[in-house]
Amino acid sequence: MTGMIHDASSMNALLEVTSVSVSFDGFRAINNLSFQIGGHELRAIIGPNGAGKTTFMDIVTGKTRPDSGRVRFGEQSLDLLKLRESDIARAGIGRKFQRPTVFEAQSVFDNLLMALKKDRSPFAVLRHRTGAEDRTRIEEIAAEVGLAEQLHRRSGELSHGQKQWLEIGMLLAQDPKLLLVDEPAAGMTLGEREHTTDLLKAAARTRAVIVVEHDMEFVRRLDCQVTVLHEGSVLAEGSLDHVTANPDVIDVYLGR
Amino acid sequence: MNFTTKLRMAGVAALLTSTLLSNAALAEGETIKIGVLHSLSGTMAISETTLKDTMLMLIEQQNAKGGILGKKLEAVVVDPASDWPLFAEKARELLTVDKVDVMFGCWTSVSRKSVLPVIEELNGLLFYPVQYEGEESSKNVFYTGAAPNQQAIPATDYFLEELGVQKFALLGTDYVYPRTTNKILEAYLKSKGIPESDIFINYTPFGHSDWSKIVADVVALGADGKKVGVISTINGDANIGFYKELAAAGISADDIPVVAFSVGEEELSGLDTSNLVGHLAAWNYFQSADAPANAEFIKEWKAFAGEKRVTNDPMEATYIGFNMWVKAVEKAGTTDVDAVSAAIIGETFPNLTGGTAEMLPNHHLSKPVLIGEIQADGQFDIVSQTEPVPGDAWTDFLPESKVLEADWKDLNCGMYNTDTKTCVQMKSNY
Amino acid sequence: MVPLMLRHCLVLIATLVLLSPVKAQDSDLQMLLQANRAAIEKASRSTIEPVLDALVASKLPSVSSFLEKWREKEVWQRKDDGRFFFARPADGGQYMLIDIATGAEAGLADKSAIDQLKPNSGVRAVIASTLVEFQLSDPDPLRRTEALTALERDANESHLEPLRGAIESETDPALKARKIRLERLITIRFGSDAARRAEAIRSFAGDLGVDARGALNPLVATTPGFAEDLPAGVNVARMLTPGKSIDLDTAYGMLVDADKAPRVVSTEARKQALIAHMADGQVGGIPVASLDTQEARDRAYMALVADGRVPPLITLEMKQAEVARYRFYEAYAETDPTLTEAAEDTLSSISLQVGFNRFLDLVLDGLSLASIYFLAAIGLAITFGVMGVINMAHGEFIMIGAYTGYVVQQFIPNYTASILLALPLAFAVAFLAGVALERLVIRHLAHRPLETLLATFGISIALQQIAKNIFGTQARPLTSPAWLDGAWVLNDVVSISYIRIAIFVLALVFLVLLLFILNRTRLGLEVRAVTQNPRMASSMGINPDRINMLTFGLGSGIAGIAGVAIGLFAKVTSELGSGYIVQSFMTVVVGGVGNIWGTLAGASMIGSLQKAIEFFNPSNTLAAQTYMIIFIIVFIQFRPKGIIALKGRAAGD
Amino acid sequence: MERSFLIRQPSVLVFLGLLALFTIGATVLSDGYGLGLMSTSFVKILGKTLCLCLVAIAMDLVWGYCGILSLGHFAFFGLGGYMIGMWLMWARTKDIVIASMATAELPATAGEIREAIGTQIFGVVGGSRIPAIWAFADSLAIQLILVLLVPGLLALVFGWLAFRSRVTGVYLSILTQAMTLALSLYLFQNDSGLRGNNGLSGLQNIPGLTDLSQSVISIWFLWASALALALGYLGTAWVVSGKFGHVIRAIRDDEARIRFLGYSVEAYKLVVFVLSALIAAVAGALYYPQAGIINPAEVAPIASIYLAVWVAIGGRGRIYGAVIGAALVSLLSSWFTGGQAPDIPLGFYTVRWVDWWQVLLGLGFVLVTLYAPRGIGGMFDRLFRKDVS
Repeated sequence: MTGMIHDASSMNALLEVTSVSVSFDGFRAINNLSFQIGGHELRAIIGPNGAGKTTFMDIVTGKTRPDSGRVRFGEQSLDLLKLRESDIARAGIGRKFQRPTVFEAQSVFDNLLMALKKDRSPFAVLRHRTGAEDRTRIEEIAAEVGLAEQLHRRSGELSHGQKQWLEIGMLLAQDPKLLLVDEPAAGMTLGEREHTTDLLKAAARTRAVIVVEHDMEFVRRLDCQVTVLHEGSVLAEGSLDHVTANPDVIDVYLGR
Repeated sequence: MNFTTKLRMAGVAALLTSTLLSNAALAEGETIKIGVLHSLSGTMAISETTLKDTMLMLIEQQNAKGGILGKKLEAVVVDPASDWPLFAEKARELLTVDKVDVMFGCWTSVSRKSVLPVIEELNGLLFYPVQYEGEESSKNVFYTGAAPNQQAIPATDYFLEELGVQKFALLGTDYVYPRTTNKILEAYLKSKGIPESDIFINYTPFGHSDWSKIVADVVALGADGKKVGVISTINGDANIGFYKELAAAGISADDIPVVAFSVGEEELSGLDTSNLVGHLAAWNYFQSADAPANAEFIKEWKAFAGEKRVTNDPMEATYIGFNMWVKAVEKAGTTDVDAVSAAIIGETFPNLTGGTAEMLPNHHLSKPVLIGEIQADGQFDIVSQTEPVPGDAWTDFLPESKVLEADWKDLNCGMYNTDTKTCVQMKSNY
Repeated sequence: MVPLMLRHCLVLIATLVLLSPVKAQDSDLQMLLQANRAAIEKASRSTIEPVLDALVASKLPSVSSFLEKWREKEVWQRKDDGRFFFARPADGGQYMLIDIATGAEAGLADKSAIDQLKPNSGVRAVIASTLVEFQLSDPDPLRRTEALTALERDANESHLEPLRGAIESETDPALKARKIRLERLITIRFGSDAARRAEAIRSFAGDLGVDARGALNPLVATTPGFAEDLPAGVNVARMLTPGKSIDLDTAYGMLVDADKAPRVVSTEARKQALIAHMADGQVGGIPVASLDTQEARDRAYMALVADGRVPPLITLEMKQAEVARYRFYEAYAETDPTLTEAAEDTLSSISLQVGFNRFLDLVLDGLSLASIYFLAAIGLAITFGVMGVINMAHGEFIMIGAYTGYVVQQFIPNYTASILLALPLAFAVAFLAGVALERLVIRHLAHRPLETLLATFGISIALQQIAKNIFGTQARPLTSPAWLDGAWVLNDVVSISYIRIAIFVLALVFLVLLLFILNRTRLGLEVRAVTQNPRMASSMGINPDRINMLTFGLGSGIAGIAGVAIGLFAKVTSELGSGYIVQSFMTVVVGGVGNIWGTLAGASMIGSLQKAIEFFNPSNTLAAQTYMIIFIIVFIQFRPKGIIALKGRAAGD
Repeated sequence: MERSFLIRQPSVLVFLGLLALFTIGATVLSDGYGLGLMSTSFVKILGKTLCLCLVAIAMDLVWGYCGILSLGHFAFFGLGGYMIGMWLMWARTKDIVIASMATAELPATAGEIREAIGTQIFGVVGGSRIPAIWAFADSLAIQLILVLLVPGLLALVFGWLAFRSRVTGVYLSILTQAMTLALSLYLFQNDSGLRGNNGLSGLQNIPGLTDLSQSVISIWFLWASALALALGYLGTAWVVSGKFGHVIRAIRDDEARIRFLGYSVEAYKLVVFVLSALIAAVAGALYYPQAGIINPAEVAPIASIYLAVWVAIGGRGRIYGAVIGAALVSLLSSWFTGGQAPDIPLGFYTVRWVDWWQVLLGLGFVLVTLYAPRGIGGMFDRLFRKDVS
């Protein structure tokens, strides 16, 4: 077993992934992976292409079912493998995709409205009236992610970075206990990156955030624990300096 | 027209309205209008287009003779597109917008049933030219095709008496005509001493093409040593696959004869008949009928529609119906529906096959029944011709219908119960 | 049979008596015919036999040739004097008459002056059966075959001896075998020696022929009967217990029919009785106006019964009591128990064989249907499966192929040549149509699969109507060459038509061909590359537009060929294709998209399942189709990706 | 429904106004209540067209808004028609039967009346036994409930199965087509108990209203259809304008994404599918008494494909688009098949519209899909520079 380094929060982990494996057509995308994260933690996951980062997120969010292993979440230790995507999301796991996926035909406001933490059953939604409280909350979030001015624009018209922020905003609106963020900084200008870093750091104050990122500079700026994935398993874990000093990691990144 | 101009601005719907309006205004012209209500598109176009052409030819001929009552005839052709509700819609349009004096049309029973309430409500007049299952007689419809006793029963008699068939396979397309006909035949066969176990019934969908299993089932019927015969009410295209499979299975008409009620010259023109020689069809008319009137009719038809076209039974029914209507109008001196309906009962007209058809008080014709054997050239060799048989609206072989009678002359009722001596209903139940 | 013989003799005497008034120059045959003129003119199966017997009994040499000509509808009758002739067409629409006895020419006649005798097939069968004795030992093997065919259709007791006599002298081994078999069959039915009959019966053990069962089944046919005590001489098949093996009502009905028990008073009869006994607005003390329930009517009727004015109702107990007085049984018509026992044994051995063979036949039917579905769907599997294009006009490509076949046959009358030409031509025409469709429409709708569905639906209605405008609404003939006529007959139960075999072979050829093209050729490689990753493929120098065009053309072309095949066994109309489109889509979806093996699996499953459902519900083919579709809907719920699921772009992710 | 909803959706008010104008206009021109300038047959065509517009709205809701291309919606439409048709036939026949039995010697029993009704209704298909599904045909109230219940249940069961196993896109389309094909094949059988191919006929004669002329009844139905369309339009507009509307559009645009927001896509689809089936059923129940006959061909797959095409031509994702498409295509068909369009003689060939109009229609579909993917409604939007999602 790799990943022997545990911090204090691991005692009452929010997410606990144990010995998970999955393979596609004979290719082992995740190989006996175990991973934990505490309630208020920011964690970066790095690793070369094909290391299983996205698959890992797919498993946590219910998109992919692992062949074996356990995934537990929250205080009640929910078995995520038994839940559907929408149930997992409602249980408090939010996800941001690598390519910004917002509903481009709808306005920023409407995107946030849909994400707002509310009863999600069809009949409740049918009866839903957007009240002043909701508006205030949406405006707050928009302000937080820097889209206050764009609230009534069609989200398809936003710039790439703005879409990323909108998506983060949607995550915040869901008020999840765990945030999974896939390459938030891709395609962003330097200024935008800084803003994104601040957003994620702020978010991690009240919840757990897992960031998957390629860009080492960005990870450094996050200033958090890092987990290195390789060939579907955890190769190393610790501070960025710690893992970058690990010969295995150097080997993987620079070697072959 | 100012009014119309305003309407035009309201859009497409109004545009259509205005067309209808102007048509309505023209309707009181100097012509006698004849509605032709046959599908020109959709599945039934295959059969019905021919009848539309027949009507156009007959109208052209009548106009060449000077029309009727000094007026020219004008055909109003509509296309109900094999869509049954559309038949009702078009019939209403013909009667109220085009104000036609008479309609010739429909092929399938369901289309007739769709039109019935409309013509009864608006007191229209329809000539229906196709063989059908009977069990109907409307004040406003004249049935010039065969009722079951003018086709199915004589054909079954022929099977029983001439061919010695002991076991029957009743194969039909799953719709009303085969269902009702087979029900009548079942009762008839039982009355002739054929046990129920010797009657095999199968229904297939329209346009069915996969016949191998059914043909095998029919062959297997012969296993108890009785002579098997097939009575086919298979409709339209499906026949082609059926006969092809029959031929492939090497079943000759001498082994298992097939008599069909829906296969005529037109249907045979769609396939190679060399393997079907000897199979039978029962109709009131065959193109091969040897009579001067027929020769003349065929000549005119080929000149009108093309050398390759054939004639068939519904065409003769249309021809008789049209000519009877012409005679009745001339006799009544008007095209008024009630006057014509009264005048046409008892009217006669020569059949194309020789002899005379007569319009009976139950709105059906008396016509001879012909049985023909298929020949290699796609024509029929007539092997049996009866004396004229009066068409029976309500069959005598079903207990519920046995007591019923239709008589529009004396009883003035289409569904008269001879037991209770009451008119069950004035209008048809559709 | 004796009375029949007597009748024949009487007819013969009558004929001889009638001979004298006929003109002197007439031959004996003509005279004999004239004597029976009415029966011959209006020949009917039920009346013709005495005439034929008279002809045979006359022993005139020209009888057999006359009968043959008569059967072939080659006998004519002169209208003015009613004399019979053979005739052959001569110049100027006239006919040369030929004397029936001498074969000499007897002068020309206008067609209007003579009538052709058209014996119907019932009469022809009787004539053929009469001809049997003339033909059984005829030197011409064709005539002997004819005689045997006639015997197979319709034999009687009188044929047994001549047939037995003709076996020994038979030289053709095939005909000899047929004669021997026939002899055994006729012995079963008409033989007089019980031992010989039993032997013949046993000899058919395991025989699959319909004729064998046809001879055996009448022996074991039973009729129900009853008696107070079993009478002697009745060959009882089994005893019937009322209420168990026979319905109580049926049993009671038998008693009623034999006047052994009073008739049950039906509801209707009771109603009529009430009407008959109406007086002063009431019946049996109950006002008529309140007789609007069955219960009130029953009370009124019982009141009448109490007065003894109507027959009492028959209660269940009364029925049971009556029935209990008798013993019910099923009896064989054949009185000799050894024969019925032999027949039962033989039939049970046959029925096992028949069951197995019927299953085999069903499998063949299923395979055949599957191959048709496969052919219809395979083109779709390519366009839909590989390219993800929903082509609603696929059915119309099938139609185009069929019409191409029809047009080719208009120019090339030789059916073999025309079919051989029609196949590649149908491919070419449909290929071009497909390429045109791809370039003009589908290319512009890339990645909008649902919209291609709508656009191609538009194409579909337009093409159908155009076909109607060109070819008319009537079905057109597409005739298979003579060598595809008929069926491959394994036995009387298992057979399959050659056309279906040809379609099956065609389907196999296409399966192999497509597998080859997709897996072993450059085109196939490129197709797969474009399917899996179009961007990568184009960067490798593959032109995806060209590949899509070719793929679509290929799929359409195959549909065209399927059209020729379907036209051959069914019909050619403008709606030919639309009948296959939904089925084809279901075949592809059930099998698994993007995979030829999947389509094969889908077609096999649908074909065999449909036949299986038809087997359990033989009288309603429509129901079989309904259940089939419902099954497919449910099946898709459990295997949404079909039998053989693929991953990747083609799988629709 | 609050005021703000209508203010935010001015097009709804415009539509309702136009519909009211149209209905009043037709009434004024009609034979039954007005100047007699419009024939009853045309009033019926208009009434039926309104029903088709309503089913097109149902289609738009499920396809245009929620992205489920159902090619089987006429199954629900037809079932609605069948359910009301059963009562219409039964009640009408019962009146006839009771009238004809009034003169009999004995007063008729309930059983005799039933039997006679059976003979009258099913005699034509060679039967007289009353199938079990006609158990409630005597009661208008129950049949009206069944108008909603039967199609609703079918939609619920089918939808639940299909959405649960995540059949989407083209697969779902083909499956819905199979559903309606199975239904039509089932109804085609005489054994189905709904009179096989003959279907239910004479539905235009409303029991109890036999003294009224069709010109009056047609206006009643026109109003009923207009009312249903108005309610359907209003209801659909309300549903799609709120948060629910945003969610189902999000499902249409990116099903997976909305799932990760915690919405149960299957439940939403099911709600939309059933809702739209119910609207279709109501439309059918109003349509067939005007058409006069319903038979299995009505639910054949092709009808439902046409429905999709109407919506596509009108422009999906906008309710008025569905209305425009349905009205335009069905009125045009009616005109071209009516023999009113003049033939065009070209000398060597005479173009007859009956022959060529289907070709034009087909090519029209192609052109619209190719060059006007947003349909006629889309052109409207461009005209008014409106930005509609």
